[in-house]
Amino acid sequence: MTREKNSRLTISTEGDVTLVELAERRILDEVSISEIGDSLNALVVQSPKPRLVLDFSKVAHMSSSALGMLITLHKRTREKGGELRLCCIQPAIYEVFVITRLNEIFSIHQTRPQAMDSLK
Amino acid sequence: MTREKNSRLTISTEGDVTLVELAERRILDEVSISEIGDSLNALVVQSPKPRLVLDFSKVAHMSSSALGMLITLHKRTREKGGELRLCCIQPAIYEVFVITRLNEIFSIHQTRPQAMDSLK
Amino acid sequence: MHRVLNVVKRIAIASNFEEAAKVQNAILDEVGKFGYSEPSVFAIKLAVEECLNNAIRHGNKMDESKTVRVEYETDASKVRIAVTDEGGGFDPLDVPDPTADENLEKPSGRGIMLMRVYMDSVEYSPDGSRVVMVKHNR
Amino acid sequence: MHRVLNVVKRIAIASNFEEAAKVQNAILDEVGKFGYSEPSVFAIKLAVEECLNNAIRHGNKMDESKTVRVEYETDASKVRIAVTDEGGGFDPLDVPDPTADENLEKPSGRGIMLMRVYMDSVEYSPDGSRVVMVKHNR
Ligand SMILES: Nc1ncnc2c1ncn2[C@@H]1O[C@H](COP(=O)(O)OP(=O)(O)O)[C@@H](O)[C@H]1O
Ligand SMILES: Nc1ncnc2c1ncn2[C@@H]1O[C@H](COP(=O)(O)OP(=O)(O)O)[C@@H](O)[C@H]1O
Repeated sequence: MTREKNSRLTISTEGDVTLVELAERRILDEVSISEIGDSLNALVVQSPKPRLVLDFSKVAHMSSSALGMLITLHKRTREKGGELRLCCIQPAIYEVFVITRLNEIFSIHQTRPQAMDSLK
Repeated sequence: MTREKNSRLTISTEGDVTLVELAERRILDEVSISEIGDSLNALVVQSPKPRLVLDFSKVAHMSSSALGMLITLHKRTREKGGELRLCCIQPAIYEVFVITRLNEIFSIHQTRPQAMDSLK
Repeated sequence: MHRVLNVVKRIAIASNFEEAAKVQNAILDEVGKFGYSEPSVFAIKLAVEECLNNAIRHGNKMDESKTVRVEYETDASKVRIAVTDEGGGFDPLDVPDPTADENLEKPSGRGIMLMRVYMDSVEYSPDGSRVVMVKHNR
Repeated sequence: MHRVLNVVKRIAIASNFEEAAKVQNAILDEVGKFGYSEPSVFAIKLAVEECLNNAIRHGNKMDESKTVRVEYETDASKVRIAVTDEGGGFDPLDVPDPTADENLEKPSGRGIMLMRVYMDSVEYSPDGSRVVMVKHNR
């Protein structure tokens, strides 16, 4: 298992699954969304068949721009025949997914092991 | 020359003249005025013929309650045949004395030596 | 005993997200002082972010020289937030429903809907360049 | 760029001088943020102190259970301060002139006169339990 960290994301790999922990509470604010989006897209571009788990444990806030970034990431992942999983979404944030019906688009798991296992 | 200090007043004597430096910037606010008034009155009561110089160098603010306290102090001092001098009053504060015409009631000196000398 | 009954603040910011974040924080600080519930704070944070983003992005078209005016009025029971941009406005009725099947995978178009869901009222001026939102503390 | 255009705050305090000092400081902080001149700040400080003292002492008669309501509205050019007590009020026209010869040595009676000199306007409600003062920043 390798591990790479910047201030906003902690990226590690387990087998061919890439786990990304969104690391700041306010990680998904307008100032950092495009940077985070770029980092995540880079992961997808690098991999021939990306298998990505995004861990939301530390994310306490979510705007529609962040949702947009996730939708784009999801689309790119699928275009490469890859898979994206979300996990550990706090209840208040999960509500945003439900209100926007994005819970129907994304594969969302309660725990990180469940999300990782779903890609094995 | 003896010297006594509390947080609000620095009291020293030179011969039979008592010099009081009002020590805090906000010394004459409502909360402390009555305490300061008590301390100053105590000085007047203690002395058979009080000779008092009040140094206002550090006083940046003045309310009408403080003026009232000074008027009462002045009256008590004269009742005992004593003398009260004010000195080193900042321009903004001096303006308050002028507006209230209290510059006509009090003996006000520009410098501390002038005020001290006037009582010798 | 010292009780703040009501605070109204009017602020002008340049059209950039750093400034928007500062205003957002100032509003959250204020409702924090009034002891708003966690869900109310979450809702206000989200709605303020969405409407400042819209004012900067769609209204002022990211032109930093244009101003966004923010006005907020807070008391123990409610906060009222008005955001005005210098753009040409729009017709909120023309905005497609982002929860319609055909729009579900579009990356944008959810801001106003979220504002409406999370705030108690969201009202646009006739030309659409000003929005006033109210949230009661519950 | 981030510019506070206008702040309005309504506060209720118990009738004691510590609370009054806190409100006074809050008002001075606010005008400080707007960069008021030193003479304006001095004037505001003095007038606020005088009228809060009056509200506590004469209006609420030092009864701590009674409330003083303070409202202040600040922008770059002026501050408007309203202070309301729970007392029976008074007639400001009945207050003797403290600068008349016969009153010069009275220890009290200078507050309202100083407020009028230092502020640009000082207006009492008809019953005298509320005073509104305005000072322009010069
Ligand atoms: N302040 C505004 N000025 C002009 N147009 C706006 C404004 N706010 C919203 N709009 C329009 O409404 C649309 C929907 O906005 P919104 O629901 O916030 O989603 P998004 O911002 O993701 O597009 C925007 O795409 C834009 O066309
Ligand atoms: N808020 C108030 N309520 C009732 N009476 C007041 C109030 N403010 C002032 N007054 C009356 O006006 C008089 C003059 O007030 P002022 O000029 O501030 O001097 P001082 O407070 O030293 O008496 C007071 O003695 C009091 O009788």
